Amino acid sequence: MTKIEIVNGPIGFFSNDNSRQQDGAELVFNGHVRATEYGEKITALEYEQYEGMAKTELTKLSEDTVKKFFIHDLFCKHRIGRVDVGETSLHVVIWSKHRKEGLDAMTWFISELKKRVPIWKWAILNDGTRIPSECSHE
Amino acid sequence: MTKIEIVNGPIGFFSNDNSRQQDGAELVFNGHVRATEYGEKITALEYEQYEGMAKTELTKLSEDTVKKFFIHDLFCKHRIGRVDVGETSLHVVIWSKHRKEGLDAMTWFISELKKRVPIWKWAILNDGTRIPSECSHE
Amino acid sequence: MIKVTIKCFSQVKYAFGKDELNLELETGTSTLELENIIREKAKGKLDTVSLRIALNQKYIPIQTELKDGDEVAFIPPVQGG
Amino acid sequence: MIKVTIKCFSQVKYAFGKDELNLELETGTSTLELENIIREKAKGKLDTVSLRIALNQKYIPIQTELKDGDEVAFIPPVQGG
Repeated sequence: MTKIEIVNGPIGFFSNDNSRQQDGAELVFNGHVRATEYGEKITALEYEQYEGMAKTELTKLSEDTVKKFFIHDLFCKHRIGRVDVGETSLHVVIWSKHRKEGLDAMTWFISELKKRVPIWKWAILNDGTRIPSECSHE
Repeated sequence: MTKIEIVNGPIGFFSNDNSRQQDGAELVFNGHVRATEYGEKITALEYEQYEGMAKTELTKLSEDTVKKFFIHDLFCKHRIGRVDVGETSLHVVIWSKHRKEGLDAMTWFISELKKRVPIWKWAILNDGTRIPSECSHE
Repeated sequence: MIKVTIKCFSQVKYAFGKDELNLELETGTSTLELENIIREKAKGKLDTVSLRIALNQKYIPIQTELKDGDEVAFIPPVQGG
Repeated sequence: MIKVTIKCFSQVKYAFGKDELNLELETGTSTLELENIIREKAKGKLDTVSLRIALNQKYIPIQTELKDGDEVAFIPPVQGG
Protein backbone atom coordinates (compact mmCIF):
# COMPACT_ATOMS: atom_id res chain seq x y z
CA MET A 1 0.00 0.00 0.00
CA THR A 2 1.12 3.56 -0.59
CA LYS A 3 0.17 6.87 1.00
CA ILE A 4 1.35 10.10 -0.53
CA GLU A 5 0.95 13.64 0.74
CA ILE A 6 2.35 16.93 -0.44
CA VAL A 7 1.94 19.32 2.46
CA ASN A 8 2.34 23.05 2.82
CA GLY A 9 3.54 23.37 6.42
CA PRO A 10 5.34 21.26 9.00
CA ILE A 11 5.31 17.51 8.38
CA GLY A 12 3.48 15.38 10.92
CA PHE A 13 5.23 12.02 10.97
CA PHE A 14 3.35 8.83 10.24
CA SER A 15 2.49 7.22 13.55
CA ASN A 16 4.04 4.16 15.16
CA ASP A 17 2.43 0.85 14.40
CA ASN A 18 2.96 -2.17 16.63
CA SER A 19 0.06 -4.10 15.16
CA ARG A 20 1.89 -5.53 12.16
CA GLN A 21 2.43 -9.27 12.30
CA GLN A 22 4.71 -9.87 9.34
CA ASP A 23 6.78 -6.71 8.88
CA GLY A 24 10.11 -7.09 10.63
CA ALA A 25 11.62 -3.93 9.21
CA GLU A 26 10.47 -0.32 9.44
CA LEU A 27 12.78 2.12 7.73
CA VAL A 28 12.31 5.88 8.00
CA PHE A 29 14.11 8.57 6.06
CA ASN A 30 13.80 12.22 7.01
CA GLY A 31 15.43 14.77 4.74
CA HIS A 32 16.37 17.96 6.55
CA VAL A 33 17.31 21.35 5.12
CA ARG A 34 21.02 22.10 5.55
CA ALA A 35 22.47 25.54 6.26
CA THR A 36 24.47 25.57 3.03
CA GLU A 37 23.26 25.10 -0.54
CA TYR A 38 26.08 24.80 -3.08
CA GLY A 39 28.49 26.62 -0.82
CA GLU A 40 26.06 29.48 -0.16
CA LYS A 41 24.76 30.15 3.37
CA ILE A 42 20.96 30.01 3.45
CA THR A 43 18.29 30.60 6.07
CA ALA A 44 15.65 28.44 4.44
CA LEU A 45 14.62 26.69 1.28
CA GLU A 46 11.36 27.28 -0.49
CA TYR A 47 10.06 24.18 -2.26
CA GLU A 48 8.02 24.74 -5.41
CA GLN A 49 5.92 22.02 -7.00
CA TYR A 50 4.18 21.52 -10.33
CA GLU A 51 0.77 21.18 -8.73
CA GLY A 52 -1.01 18.06 -9.89
CA MET A 53 1.91 16.54 -11.72
CA ALA A 54 4.12 16.36 -8.61
CA LYS A 55 1.48 14.34 -6.76
CA THR A 56 0.85 12.13 -9.79
CA GLU A 57 4.53 11.38 -10.31
CA LEU A 58 5.16 10.74 -6.63
CA THR A 59 2.20 8.36 -6.46
CA LYS A 60 3.33 6.51 -9.58
CA LEU A 61 6.89 6.27 -8.23
CA SER A 62 5.67 4.88 -4.89
CA GLU A 63 3.63 2.23 -6.62
CA ASP A 64 6.58 1.34 -8.85
CA THR A 65 8.78 0.98 -5.77
CA VAL A 66 6.37 -1.30 -3.90
CA LYS A 67 6.17 -3.58 -6.95
CA LYS A 68 9.86 -3.55 -7.80
CA PHE A 69 11.14 -4.40 -4.31
CA PHE A 70 8.39 -6.58 -2.81
CA ILE A 71 7.99 -4.24 0.15
CA HIS A 72 4.60 -4.03 1.85
CA ASP A 73 4.00 -0.32 2.33
CA LEU A 74 5.55 2.96 1.35
CA PHE A 75 4.34 6.18 2.94
CA CYS A 76 5.74 9.54 1.84
CA LYS A 77 5.18 13.16 2.75
CA HIS A 78 6.93 15.95 0.89
CA ARG A 79 6.74 19.47 2.21
CA ILE A 80 6.43 22.47 -0.07
CA GLY A 81 6.69 26.18 0.66
CA ARG A 82 9.26 27.62 3.05
CA VAL A 83 11.24 25.11 5.11
CA ASP A 84 13.73 26.54 7.59
CA VAL A 85 17.20 25.13 8.11
CA GLY A 86 17.04 21.97 10.23
CA GLU A 87 13.39 21.21 9.45
CA THR A 88 12.13 18.12 7.64
CA SER A 89 11.29 18.47 3.95
CA LEU A 90 10.80 14.79 3.15
CA HIS A 91 9.50 11.94 5.30
CA VAL A 92 9.47 8.39 3.93
CA VAL A 93 8.48 5.21 5.77
CA ILE A 94 8.94 1.75 4.28
CA TRP A 95 7.59 -1.46 5.85
CA SER A 96 8.95 -4.79 4.70
CA LYS A 97 9.45 -8.32 5.91
CA HIS A 98 13.24 -8.05 6.01
CA ARG A 99 15.50 -5.03 6.17
CA LYS A 100 17.35 -5.70 2.93
CA GLU A 101 14.47 -5.02 0.57
CA GLY A 102 13.53 -1.96 2.64
CA LEU A 103 17.01 -0.48 2.36
CA ASP A 104 17.20 -1.17 -1.36
CA ALA A 105 13.73 0.28 -1.90
CA MET A 106 14.57 3.43 0.07
CA THR A 107 17.77 3.97 -1.90
CA TRP A 108 15.99 3.64 -5.22
CA PHE A 109 12.88 5.61 -4.24
CA ILE A 110 14.77 8.71 -3.13
CA SER A 111 17.14 8.58 -6.05
CA GLU A 112 14.21 8.36 -8.52
CA LEU A 113 12.31 11.08 -6.67
CA LYS A 114 15.27 13.34 -7.33
CA LYS A 115 15.05 12.54 -11.05
CA ARG A 116 11.38 12.63 -11.88
CA VAL A 117 9.14 14.37 -9.35
CA PRO A 118 8.63 17.99 -10.43
CA ILE A 119 9.62 19.78 -7.24
CA TRP A 120 12.28 22.48 -7.05
CA LYS A 121 14.18 24.37 -4.40
CA TRP A 122 14.57 28.11 -4.11
CA ALA A 123 17.33 29.22 -1.78
CA ILE A 124 16.47 31.99 0.64
CA LEU A 125 19.74 33.74 1.43
CA ASN A 126 20.62 35.61 4.59
CA ASP A 127 19.86 38.97 2.92
CA GLY A 128 16.38 37.76 1.95
CA THR A 129 17.15 37.17 -1.73
CA ARG A 130 15.24 34.27 -3.26
CA ILE A 131 16.94 32.40 -6.14
CA PRO A 132 16.49 29.03 -7.81
CA SER A 133 18.87 26.64 -6.11
CA GLU A 134 21.41 25.70 -8.75
CA CYS A 135 21.93 22.21 -9.96
CA SER A 136 20.08 19.01 -9.64
CA HIS A 137 20.56 15.35 -8.83
CA GLU A 138 23.22 14.34 -6.38
CA MET B 1 29.00 10.73 18.37
CA THR B 2 27.40 7.47 19.47
CA LYS B 3 24.78 6.63 22.08
CA ILE B 4 24.11 3.03 23.00
CA GLU B 5 21.48 1.60 25.29
CA ILE B 6 20.41 -1.94 26.06
CA VAL B 7 17.00 -1.69 27.65
CA ASN B 8 14.77 -4.14 29.42
CA GLY B 9 11.29 -2.86 28.52
CA PRO B 10 9.67 -0.86 25.71
CA ILE B 11 12.01 1.29 23.64
CA GLY B 12 11.51 5.04 23.86
CA PHE B 13 12.56 6.45 20.50
CA PHE B 14 15.29 9.07 20.26
CA SER B 15 13.59 12.43 19.93
CA ASN B 16 13.29 14.63 16.87
CA ASP B 17 16.00 17.18 16.32
CA ASN B 18 15.46 20.20 14.10
CA SER B 19 18.48 22.07 15.41
CA ARG B 20 21.09 20.40 13.20
CA GLN B 21 22.59 22.71 10.61
CA GLN B 22 24.66 20.32 8.50
CA ASP B 23 22.90 16.96 8.63
CA GLY B 24 20.66 16.59 5.61
CA ALA B 25 19.81 12.95 6.23
CA GLU B 26 18.23 11.26 9.22
CA LEU B 27 17.76 7.54 8.78
CA VAL B 28 15.86 5.43 11.28
CA PHE B 29 15.61 1.67 11.42
CA ASN B 30 13.14 -0.08 13.71
CA GLY B 31 13.29 -3.84 13.89
CA HIS B 32 9.96 -5.40 14.87
CA VAL B 33 9.19 -8.91 16.07
CA ARG B 34 7.36 -10.97 13.44
CA ALA B 35 4.67 -13.54 14.18
CA THR B 36 6.69 -16.37 12.62
CA GLU B 37 10.24 -17.52 13.46
CA TYR B 38 11.61 -20.13 11.05
CA GLY B 39 8.14 -21.21 10.03
CA GLU B 40 6.93 -21.55 13.64
CA LYS B 41 4.10 -19.35 14.99
CA ILE B 42 5.26 -17.37 18.01
CA THR B 43 3.60 -14.98 20.45
CA ALA B 44 6.79 -13.21 21.48
CA LEU B 45 10.55 -13.36 21.44
CA GLU B 46 12.68 -13.18 24.52
CA TYR B 47 16.04 -11.52 23.90
CA GLU B 48 18.96 -12.73 25.99
CA GLN B 49 22.23 -10.81 26.23
CA TYR B 50 25.72 -11.52 27.48
CA GLU B 51 25.60 -8.75 30.04
CA GLY B 52 28.60 -6.48 29.77
CA MET B 53 29.98 -7.92 26.56
CA ALA B 54 26.83 -7.07 24.55
CA LYS B 55 27.11 -3.40 25.53
CA THR B 56 30.88 -3.38 24.89
CA GLU B 57 30.54 -4.95 21.45
CA LEU B 58 27.64 -2.72 20.46
CA THR B 59 29.55 0.39 21.53
CA LYS B 60 32.67 -0.70 19.65
CA LEU B 61 30.61 -1.49 16.55
CA SER B 62 28.91 1.93 16.65
CA GLU B 63 32.24 3.69 16.88
CA ASP B 64 33.63 1.58 14.03
CA THR B 65 30.59 2.51 11.91
CA VAL B 66 30.91 6.25 12.53
CA LYS B 67 34.57 6.14 11.50
CA LYS B 68 34.13 3.86 8.51
CA PHE B 69 31.28 5.79 6.86
CA PHE B 70 31.91 9.44 7.81
CA ILE B 71 28.50 9.76 9.37
CA HIS B 72 28.03 12.22 12.22
CA ASP B 73 26.02 10.32 14.80
CA LEU B 74 24.75 6.83 15.42
CA PHE B 75 22.25 6.18 18.20
CA CYS B 76 21.11 2.66 19.00
CA LYS B 77 18.79 1.03 21.48
CA HIS B 78 18.41 -2.73 21.70
CA ARG B 79 15.69 -4.21 23.80
CA ILE B 80 16.19 -7.38 25.85
CA GLY B 81 13.70 -9.55 27.72
CA ARG B 82 10.27 -10.36 26.33
CA VAL B 83 9.20 -8.48 23.19
CA ASP B 84 5.72 -9.21 21.88
CA VAL B 85 4.94 -9.67 18.20
CA GLY B 86 4.80 -6.27 16.49
CA GLU B 87 6.89 -4.45 19.07
CA THR B 88 10.27 -2.83 18.42
CA SER B 89 13.36 -4.77 19.44
CA LEU B 90 15.97 -2.54 17.76
CA HIS B 91 15.98 1.22 17.14
CA VAL B 92 18.84 2.81 15.20
CA VAL B 93 19.17 6.45 14.14
CA ILE B 94 21.93 7.68 11.85
CA TRP B 95 22.60 11.34 11.07
CA SER B 96 24.74 12.25 8.09
CA LYS B 97 25.31 15.04 5.63
CA HIS B 98 23.95 13.08 2.67
CA ARG B 99 21.69 10.06 2.55
CA LYS B 100 24.12 7.77 0.76
CA GLU B 101 26.60 7.37 3.59
CA GLY B 102 23.70 6.98 6.03
CA LEU B 103 22.16 4.15 4.02
CA ASP B 104 25.50 2.40 3.61
CA ALA B 105 26.28 2.81 7.30
CA MET B 106 22.87 1.44 8.33
CA THR B 107 23.27 -1.59 6.07
CA TRP B 108 26.70 -2.41 7.46
CA PHE B 109 25.86 -1.66 11.09
CA ILE B 110 22.88 -4.00 11.27
CA SER B 111 24.63 -6.72 9.35
CA GLU B 112 27.64 -6.58 11.71
CA LEU B 113 25.37 -6.41 14.76
CA LYS B 114 23.91 -9.71 13.64
CA LYS B 115 27.40 -11.19 13.48
CA ARG B 116 29.15 -9.97 16.58
CA VAL B 117 26.90 -8.60 19.31
CA PRO B 118 26.18 -11.40 21.83
CA ILE B 119 22.39 -11.22 21.92
CA TRP B 120 20.12 -14.18 21.24
CA LYS B 121 16.45 -14.84 20.67
CA TRP B 122 14.27 -17.34 22.47
CA ALA B 123 11.01 -18.08 20.73
CA ILE B 124 7.92 -18.13 22.94
CA LEU B 125 5.45 -20.42 21.23
CA ASN B 126 1.67 -20.28 21.44
CA ASP B 127 1.63 -23.09 24.02
CA GLY B 128 4.04 -21.18 26.24
CA THR B 129 7.14 -23.25 25.37
CA ARG B 130 10.38 -21.31 25.35
CA ILE B 131 13.13 -22.52 23.00
CA PRO B 132 16.28 -21.00 21.50
CA SER B 133 15.33 -19.56 18.14
CA GLU B 134 17.17 -21.67 15.60
CA CYS B 135 19.70 -20.30 13.22
CA SER B 136 21.57 -17.12 12.91
CA HIS B 137 22.55 -14.43 10.42
CA GLU B 138 20.19 -13.66 7.59
CA MET C 1 -3.62 29.11 -34.89
CA ILE C 2 -3.66 27.36 -31.51
CA LYS C 3 -3.41 28.63 -27.95
CA VAL C 4 -1.18 26.92 -25.39
CA THR C 5 -0.38 27.60 -21.76
CA ILE C 6 3.19 27.29 -20.58
CA LYS C 7 3.70 26.60 -16.87
CA CYS C 8 6.95 28.09 -15.57
CA PHE C 9 8.97 26.66 -12.67
CA SER C 10 12.35 27.20 -11.09
CA GLN C 11 14.84 28.61 -13.59
CA VAL C 12 12.17 29.06 -16.27
CA LYS C 13 10.07 31.10 -13.86
CA TYR C 14 13.16 33.03 -12.83
CA ALA C 15 14.05 33.76 -16.46
CA PHE C 16 10.60 35.15 -17.34
CA GLY C 17 9.54 36.44 -13.92
CA LYS C 18 6.19 34.74 -14.52
CA ASP C 19 4.30 31.63 -13.39
CA GLU C 20 2.65 31.16 -16.75
CA LEU C 21 2.91 32.25 -20.38
CA ASN C 22 0.02 32.16 -22.83
CA LEU C 23 1.08 31.89 -26.44
CA GLU C 24 -0.60 31.73 -29.83
CA LEU C 25 1.21 29.38 -32.19
CA GLU C 26 0.95 28.23 -35.78
CA THR C 27 -1.18 25.12 -36.11
CA GLY C 28 1.21 22.16 -36.35
CA THR C 29 3.87 23.58 -34.05
CA SER C 30 5.75 20.80 -32.25
CA THR C 31 6.93 20.69 -28.66
CA LEU C 32 10.52 20.94 -29.88
CA GLU C 33 9.74 24.06 -31.93
CA LEU C 34 8.05 25.55 -28.88
CA GLU C 35 11.14 24.81 -26.80
CA ASN C 36 13.21 26.77 -29.31
CA ILE C 37 10.78 29.68 -29.16
CA ILE C 38 10.95 29.66 -25.35
CA ARG C 39 14.73 29.48 -25.28
CA GLU C 40 14.90 32.42 -27.68
CA LYS C 41 12.44 34.46 -25.63
CA ALA C 42 14.61 33.83 -22.54
CA LYS C 43 17.46 35.71 -24.26
CA GLY C 44 20.26 33.36 -23.19
CA LYS C 45 19.06 32.85 -19.61
CA LEU C 46 18.15 29.22 -20.27
CA ASP C 47 21.13 28.35 -22.47
CA THR C 48 22.83 26.22 -19.82
CA VAL C 49 19.64 24.70 -18.44
CA SER C 50 18.57 21.25 -19.62
CA LEU C 51 14.80 21.03 -20.05
CA ARG C 52 12.48 18.03 -20.21
CA ILE C 53 9.04 18.50 -21.68
CA ALA C 54 5.80 17.72 -19.88
CA LEU C 55 2.66 17.84 -22.01
CA ASN C 56 -0.58 18.04 -20.08
CA GLN C 57 1.30 17.03 -16.92
CA LYS C 58 3.03 14.01 -18.40
CA TYR C 59 6.65 13.65 -19.45
CA ILE C 60 6.87 12.98 -23.18
CA PRO C 61 9.88 11.18 -24.58
CA ILE C 62 9.68 12.46 -28.17
CA GLN C 63 8.45 15.61 -29.85
CA THR C 64 4.74 15.86 -30.36
CA GLU C 65 2.47 18.18 -32.31
CA LEU C 66 0.72 20.63 -30.03
CA LYS C 67 -3.05 21.00 -29.94
CA ASP C 68 -5.24 23.93 -28.99
CA GLY C 69 -5.57 24.21 -25.20
CA ASP C 70 -2.47 22.15 -24.39
CA GLU C 71 -0.62 22.76 -21.12
CA VAL C 72 3.14 22.59 -21.58
CA ALA C 73 5.94 22.75 -19.03
CA PHE C 74 9.66 22.89 -19.69
CA ILE C 75 11.02 21.07 -16.69
CA PRO C 76 14.45 22.09 -15.39
CA PRO C 77 16.36 19.44 -13.41
CA VAL C 78 14.12 18.58 -10.48
CA GLN C 79 15.30 18.99 -6.89
CA GLY C 80 12.88 17.32 -4.51
CA GLY C 81 13.93 15.63 -1.33
CA MET D 1 44.42 -26.97 39.01
CA ILE D 2 42.53 -23.84 37.97
CA LYS D 3 38.92 -22.76 38.35
CA VAL D 4 37.00 -21.20 35.47
CA THR D 5 33.45 -19.96 35.06
CA ILE D 6 31.57 -20.79 31.89
CA LYS D 7 28.72 -18.48 30.96
CA CYS D 8 25.95 -20.24 29.07
CA PHE D 9 23.66 -18.61 26.52
CA SER D 10 21.08 -19.67 23.96
CA GLN D 11 21.70 -23.24 22.81
CA VAL D 12 24.48 -23.80 25.36
CA LYS D 13 22.15 -22.76 28.18
CA TYR D 14 19.42 -24.95 26.68
CA ALA D 15 21.77 -27.95 26.48
CA PHE D 16 22.85 -27.71 30.12
CA GLY D 17 19.75 -26.10 31.61
CA LYS D 18 22.06 -23.72 33.46
CA ASP D 19 23.22 -20.09 33.21
CA GLU D 20 26.70 -20.89 34.40
CA LEU D 21 29.06 -23.84 34.93
CA ASN D 22 31.98 -23.78 37.34
CA LEU D 23 34.76 -26.21 36.44
CA GLU D 24 38.10 -27.23 37.83
CA LEU D 25 40.63 -27.90 35.10
CA GLU D 26 44.22 -29.07 34.80
CA THR D 27 46.65 -26.18 34.80
CA GLY D 28 47.58 -25.50 31.17
CA THR D 29 44.18 -26.38 29.69
CA SER D 30 43.52 -24.40 26.50
CA THR D 31 40.25 -22.83 25.34
CA LEU D 32 40.05 -25.43 22.57
CA GLU D 33 40.45 -28.29 25.05
CA LEU D 34 37.73 -26.74 27.17
CA GLU D 35 35.46 -26.53 24.14
CA ASN D 36 35.93 -30.26 23.62
CA ILE D 37 35.12 -30.93 27.27
CA ILE D 38 31.98 -28.84 27.00
CA ARG D 39 30.85 -30.48 23.76
CA GLU D 40 31.33 -33.89 25.35
CA LYS D 41 29.41 -32.91 28.48
CA ALA D 42 26.53 -31.75 26.24
CA LYS D 43 26.15 -35.32 24.99
CA GLY D 44 25.57 -34.48 21.36
CA LYS D 45 23.26 -31.53 21.93
CA LEU D 46 25.86 -29.06 20.64
CA ASP D 47 27.20 -31.15 17.77
CA THR D 48 25.56 -29.05 15.08
CA VAL D 49 26.14 -25.71 16.80
CA SER D 50 29.12 -23.60 15.78
CA LEU D 51 30.69 -21.88 18.76
CA ARG D 52 32.98 -18.87 19.00
CA ILE D 53 34.99 -18.39 22.16
CA ALA D 54 34.89 -15.28 24.31
CA LEU D 55 37.52 -15.11 27.04
CA ASN D 56 36.83 -12.57 29.76
CA GLN D 57 34.16 -10.96 27.55
CA LYS D 58 36.34 -10.64 24.44
CA TYR D 59 36.28 -12.75 21.30
CA ILE D 60 39.59 -14.53 20.87
CA PRO D 61 40.69 -15.57 17.41
CA ILE D 62 43.06 -18.39 18.41
CA GLN D 63 43.25 -20.86 21.25
CA THR D 64 44.68 -19.55 24.49
CA GLU D 65 45.84 -21.14 27.74
CA LEU D 66 43.30 -20.61 30.49
CA LYS D 67 44.17 -18.99 33.80
CA ASP D 68 42.63 -19.36 37.23
CA GLY D 69 39.51 -17.20 37.52
CA ASP D 70 38.89 -16.85 33.79
CA GLU D 71 35.36 -16.27 32.49
CA VAL D 72 34.70 -18.21 29.31
CA ALA D 73 31.68 -18.20 27.02
CA PHE D 74 31.05 -20.44 24.05
CA ILE D 75 29.07 -18.17 21.81
CA PRO D 76 26.47 -19.75 19.51
CA PRO D 77 25.57 -17.77 16.37
CA VAL D 78 24.27 -14.43 17.65
CA GLN D 79 20.77 -13.22 16.78
CA GLY D 80 20.39 -9.58 17.75
CA GLY D 81 18.24 -7.15 15.80
